[in-house]
Amino acid sequence: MLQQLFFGYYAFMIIILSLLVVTRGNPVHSVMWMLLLFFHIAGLYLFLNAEFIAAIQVIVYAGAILVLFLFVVLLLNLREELSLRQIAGSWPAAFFIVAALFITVTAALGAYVQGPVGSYSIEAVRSETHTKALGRLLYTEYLFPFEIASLILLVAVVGAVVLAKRKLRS
Amino acid sequence: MNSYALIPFLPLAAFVINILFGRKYLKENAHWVSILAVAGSWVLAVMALIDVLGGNTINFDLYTWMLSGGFKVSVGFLIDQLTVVMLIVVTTCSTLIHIYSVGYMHGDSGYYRFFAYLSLFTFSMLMLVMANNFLQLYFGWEGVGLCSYFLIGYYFNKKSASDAGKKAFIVNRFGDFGFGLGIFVVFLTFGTVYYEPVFSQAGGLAEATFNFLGYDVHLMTLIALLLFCGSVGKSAQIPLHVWLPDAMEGPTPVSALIHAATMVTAGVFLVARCSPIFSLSETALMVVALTGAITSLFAATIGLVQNDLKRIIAYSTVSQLGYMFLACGVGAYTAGIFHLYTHAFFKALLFLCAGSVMHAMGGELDIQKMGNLKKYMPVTYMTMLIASFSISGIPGLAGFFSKDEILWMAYAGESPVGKFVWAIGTLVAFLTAFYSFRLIFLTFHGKFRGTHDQEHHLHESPKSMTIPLMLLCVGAVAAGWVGIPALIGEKIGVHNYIAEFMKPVLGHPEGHGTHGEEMVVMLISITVGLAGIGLAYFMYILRPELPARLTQQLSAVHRILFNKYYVDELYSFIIVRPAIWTAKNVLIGITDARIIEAVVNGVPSAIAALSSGLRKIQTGLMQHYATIMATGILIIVAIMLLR
Amino acid sequence: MVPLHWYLTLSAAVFMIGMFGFLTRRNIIIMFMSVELMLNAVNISLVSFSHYLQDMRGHILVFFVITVAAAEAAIGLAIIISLFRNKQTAHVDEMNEMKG
Amino acid sequence: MVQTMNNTMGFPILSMLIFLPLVGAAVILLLNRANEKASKMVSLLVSIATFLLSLLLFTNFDKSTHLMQFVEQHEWIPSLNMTYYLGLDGISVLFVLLSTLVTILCVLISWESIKTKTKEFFISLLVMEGAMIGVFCSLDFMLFYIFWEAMLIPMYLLIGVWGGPNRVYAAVKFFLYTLVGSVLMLVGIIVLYFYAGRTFDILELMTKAYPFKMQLVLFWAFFAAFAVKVPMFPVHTWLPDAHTEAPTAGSVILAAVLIKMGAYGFLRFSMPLLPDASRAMTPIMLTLSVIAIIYGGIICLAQTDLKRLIAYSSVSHMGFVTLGIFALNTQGVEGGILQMLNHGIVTGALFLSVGIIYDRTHTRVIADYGGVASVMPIYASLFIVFTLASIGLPATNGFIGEFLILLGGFTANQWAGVLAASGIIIGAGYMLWLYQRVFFMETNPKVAGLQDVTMRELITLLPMVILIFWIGIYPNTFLSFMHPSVLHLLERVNGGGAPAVAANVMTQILK
Repeated sequence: MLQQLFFGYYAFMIIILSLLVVTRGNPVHSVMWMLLLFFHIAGLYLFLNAEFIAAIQVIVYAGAILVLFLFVVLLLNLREELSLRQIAGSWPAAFFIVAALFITVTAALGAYVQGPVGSYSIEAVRSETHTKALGRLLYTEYLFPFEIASLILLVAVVGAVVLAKRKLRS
Repeated sequence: MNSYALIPFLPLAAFVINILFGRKYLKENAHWVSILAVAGSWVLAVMALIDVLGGNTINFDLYTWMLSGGFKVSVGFLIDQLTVVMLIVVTTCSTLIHIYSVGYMHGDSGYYRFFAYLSLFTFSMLMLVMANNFLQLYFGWEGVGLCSYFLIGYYFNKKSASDAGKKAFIVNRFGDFGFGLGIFVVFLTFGTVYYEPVFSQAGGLAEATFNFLGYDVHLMTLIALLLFCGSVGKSAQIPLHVWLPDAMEGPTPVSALIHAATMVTAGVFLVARCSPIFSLSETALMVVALTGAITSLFAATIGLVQNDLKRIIAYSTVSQLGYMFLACGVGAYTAGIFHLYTHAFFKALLFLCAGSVMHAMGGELDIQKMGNLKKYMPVTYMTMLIASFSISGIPGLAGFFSKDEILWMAYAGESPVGKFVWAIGTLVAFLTAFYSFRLIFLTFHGKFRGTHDQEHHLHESPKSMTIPLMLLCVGAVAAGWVGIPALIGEKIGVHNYIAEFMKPVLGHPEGHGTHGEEMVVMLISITVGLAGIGLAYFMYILRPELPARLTQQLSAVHRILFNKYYVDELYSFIIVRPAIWTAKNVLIGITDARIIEAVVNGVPSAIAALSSGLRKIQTGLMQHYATIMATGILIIVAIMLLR
Repeated sequence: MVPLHWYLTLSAAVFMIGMFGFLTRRNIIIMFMSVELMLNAVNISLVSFSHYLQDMRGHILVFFVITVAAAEAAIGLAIIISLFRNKQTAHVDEMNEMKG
Repeated sequence: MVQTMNNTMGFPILSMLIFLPLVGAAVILLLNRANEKASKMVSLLVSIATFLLSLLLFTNFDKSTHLMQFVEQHEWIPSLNMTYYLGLDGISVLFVLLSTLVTILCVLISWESIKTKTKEFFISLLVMEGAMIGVFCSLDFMLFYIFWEAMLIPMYLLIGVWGGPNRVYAAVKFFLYTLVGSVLMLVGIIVLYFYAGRTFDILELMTKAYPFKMQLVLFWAFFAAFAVKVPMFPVHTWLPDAHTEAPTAGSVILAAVLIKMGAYGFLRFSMPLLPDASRAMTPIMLTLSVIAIIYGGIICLAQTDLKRLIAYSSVSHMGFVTLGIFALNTQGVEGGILQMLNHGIVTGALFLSVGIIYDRTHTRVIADYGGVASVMPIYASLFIVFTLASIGLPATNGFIGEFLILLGGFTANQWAGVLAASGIIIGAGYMLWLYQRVFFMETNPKVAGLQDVTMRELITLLPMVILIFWIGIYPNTFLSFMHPSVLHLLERVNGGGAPAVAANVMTQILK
């Protein structure tokens, strides 16, 4: 019961916050609401026994990505834009599509059949700690993708610098 | 290898040497190579004559030329009575004309080129007459055509000369078209193109029919007529005679060698060579006879009014070639070949004399501007006079015997059109004598009508030119003595040697007439010859003002004759211009541009139109794309769910 | 016990909200945030699947998603900056270079 | 496995022929751009080496068999049963030789006329050579298709980069035309692949029998590819544009080798794979051939552009080739193959010659010429040889080919033979008229004082002259390569029955 209550709170907040994020006119507000949203999602992760994921959700998303967003928003002078219409005129069509998609997707959930469970039971993870279990998998079985991920980040860093750099007038 | 194979290859070697080294090294000495080569061929030809007179026929293959499936053909030589006569004619004329050219072409910038072509021509002509199969004949046939093209267009900077060369080649191609088809039919029928099996099998197929283009036609008639197409082209018979007068654009020795003595007679040679086939088709023979007769009359009438020295002789050649065909057409192949042989001498002589006159007149050809040349050029005058007597059929000279033989055979032969062509032949004999002497009188008699400058330069030609004239003159007088008809021969104790000689190849039909009739025919032909000369004398010596008056009174006739019956204009109107017009306006303008290109360019245009419609969907707005993508996802998910 | 359905429904809802934002908002920064929202929605379902199936691989995937999201944010925002520099606007309506 | 002859050479000669030019191209790629001389020398040496290597084919070819020779087979993509399978028979061997020879001449003729992007030009040329040889050697259908398409790229570049003013249009037109055709062929190849049990082995495909309706469909699919290349009427309109705009070397390769591939395709694929359809379609093919002969000929009469005229004459001459091939008898097919060779030599030589004078005058308009014979006598005499070979004068190669074709054509269908023979008259007309307008008559001031052919140009043209007379005087050197292969081909096409030689009583009697 308590669990369901917790879930209810988080789910409600997440949805409300999501709606706020996409509907606020001023991007700064959106970013703020999103920050809150990410904390709630991190909470949900904890609830699902994923401490490490929850941590990086806060550190990377909330700490890094959102701050980046904030920087950008502040960097750009969007004052004039705020007076313009923020929502596309065709939003009813988009709403219809999204709603229909939601209905079909949730309808599909009924067909879900639980598959065989794996070896990482809650107890097993707890005894080993989540971070260690994740780390072991990541550095053994998923080493190669991990390396690629690092490469992607490197590329992103270089790319971001190249793109954002002001053109030197020669 | 048989040494007779060298007969054609000596001139070929001379050609190769001259064309490769002539321009840089031989230059003014180019003639030595050619003359030596052709003289060598002449010696070998005489040896071959002796051999054949001894009763041998030589037939050998040099190497296999083409081999494809059942089709095999070699380069090979057949030397029999007919070939050897041709060999003598060709090598003799060629040698003399080579020598003559040394003087005539002296100082010309293309000296080496001229001799190279002459040698190449001699080679081709010899290949033609010596072939032992149809394809090699065709080889020589086209080869001589090529040389004629080169030599007519020798002064290629002149538009008229290059036009004439091209015209000769293309008109001949029309004839060769038929000739080629004839060879195909021969191969399809006999499975071979060698003379020997073809001629020996021909008799067995005398009644056979052949399905040609959907029609069943008499096989031998078909083959004969197709081959005759080639003859018509090469020997300038109606309707393909148009090239020969224009061919006079070439240097005069060329006109003498190619367009009088040798190449143009190849058509007659072809008919004679294929006599076993022609003899099996009465229709074909009739066509040959009528074509020959009509051409000879046609050309003779044109010759009456022309003023160009060489063109008159050219029309006379066409006319005499018609005579030869007339002979072949009535089955008297020997007479045809005999006339070919005598004609080679007197006609070559006429041309060379004309060349000599031109030489003296500085290239002037209009006989209206000449006159009284006999005073300046006695040798030329005498030889030309004799040649004209010979062509007019004055008894004792070469032309008389051959012409008389033809007329008698036409009159007395078995041909259904014999009497008709005899009548035409006799008329032509009259016209020939007339225009020949019109030429003589206008050129050599009367008063000189050219410019003072020209008169000042008049001179007799150099020795290298006059000696061949005199040698040919001997031929023009004496060449006929080998074919003295029995009527006279019996009295003076000689045979008709040539008829006996040729009998194994060409047969020798006997005339169905009495000696009396033969005498009458002969007298008629002598009379008309003399009458023609007399009339010319009357009109151009006694009453020189008469021709102009006649021209005025008969201006319509004169205009038609003078313009050669407008045949050139007709061809231009019905063939040349429509072809080019079609090419320009229909094929390029409509088929290629409007139809094919319309389709080719139309497909891309249609795609372009379609895509310009489709591109309106491409708003460039990211959210539109995303929305469409979302719709797609919705549809896919929905489909997966409903399945 | 909270059934898996609930998580998945939540995930779907957040995803749809993100998609709606992406499709309708005209400010490119907010569109970008909508994309992050969608990624988070997916992460939720991945983590919950992982939990219910007692498998770590979902977490691994989330880890990578976050990595890619970080990279994407960096690049994407850099693009936005240079776009803004050229166009002086963050409105996507103005960005139709790809119009056919 | 269909029986073939082992490669007796002791080394993979065909692979070497294909890859030697490609290696040469790679070497040029590494050279310094500024050093144009070096890339020219390398391409010259490589092309000469390739030619010398190909001469070994000429000497070591076994003329007594129709089997494939110099065979090489290696696994390539086993999952699709594609193999790297090369071999030559009497039909293809001569074309390999022609390709290697022509490439040398193209390198020579481009020595000075190519002034921009020299390095790339010679790379394209060598890549082209490798692909061309590959097409003629392939015995695996997929390999063939790859080479077939690979040829398009360098050719497209040759026209599109180094061509005349309207080059892009011409290049795109050329590319699209041929691509549309070959895509249909690809579909045909795949159909055959599945029908015959997943094999691309051409020799094996030839042993199968296919239902008639399928043959018909495939015949037209292949027709699309091959007829465009030939080019047959009415898909010929790319040719004049491509020829006119291409640089000299491009025109030469196009004329000498590329358009042979269409006819080669008919011989190698359409006829043996689809014998019944080929027989059934003969009337249509003969009709199209005759139309091409006459149409191409007449259209030449109205051309004012040198290269365009020669291009249209190609249409006419290739009409003869297809006529011979679809006569389906020994003379026709052998004549057709020989005529392909002849056309390659003669038209190639004509384009080389036009290139030589174009380098001097930079005009292709016929009216800008006149009297060239008195300015450039050696050039004029070489050109007349090519002209005469083009109009099929005896003693030149053109005669042998055209005669055999007309003989075969006449045997197969009299109307076709007669109408095609009239093409010879037209041919003489336009070629001699061209010659007259360019070389004879008054010397046009625009050509006065031109330099006669240089030693390099003379060397470029001489091999063609020699071949013209060699084939014209002793064609058996070349015909003898074909006899067994052609016989075998015709047995297959004519259903193993009596080969369609002139069926007549007299042939029998005489034997």
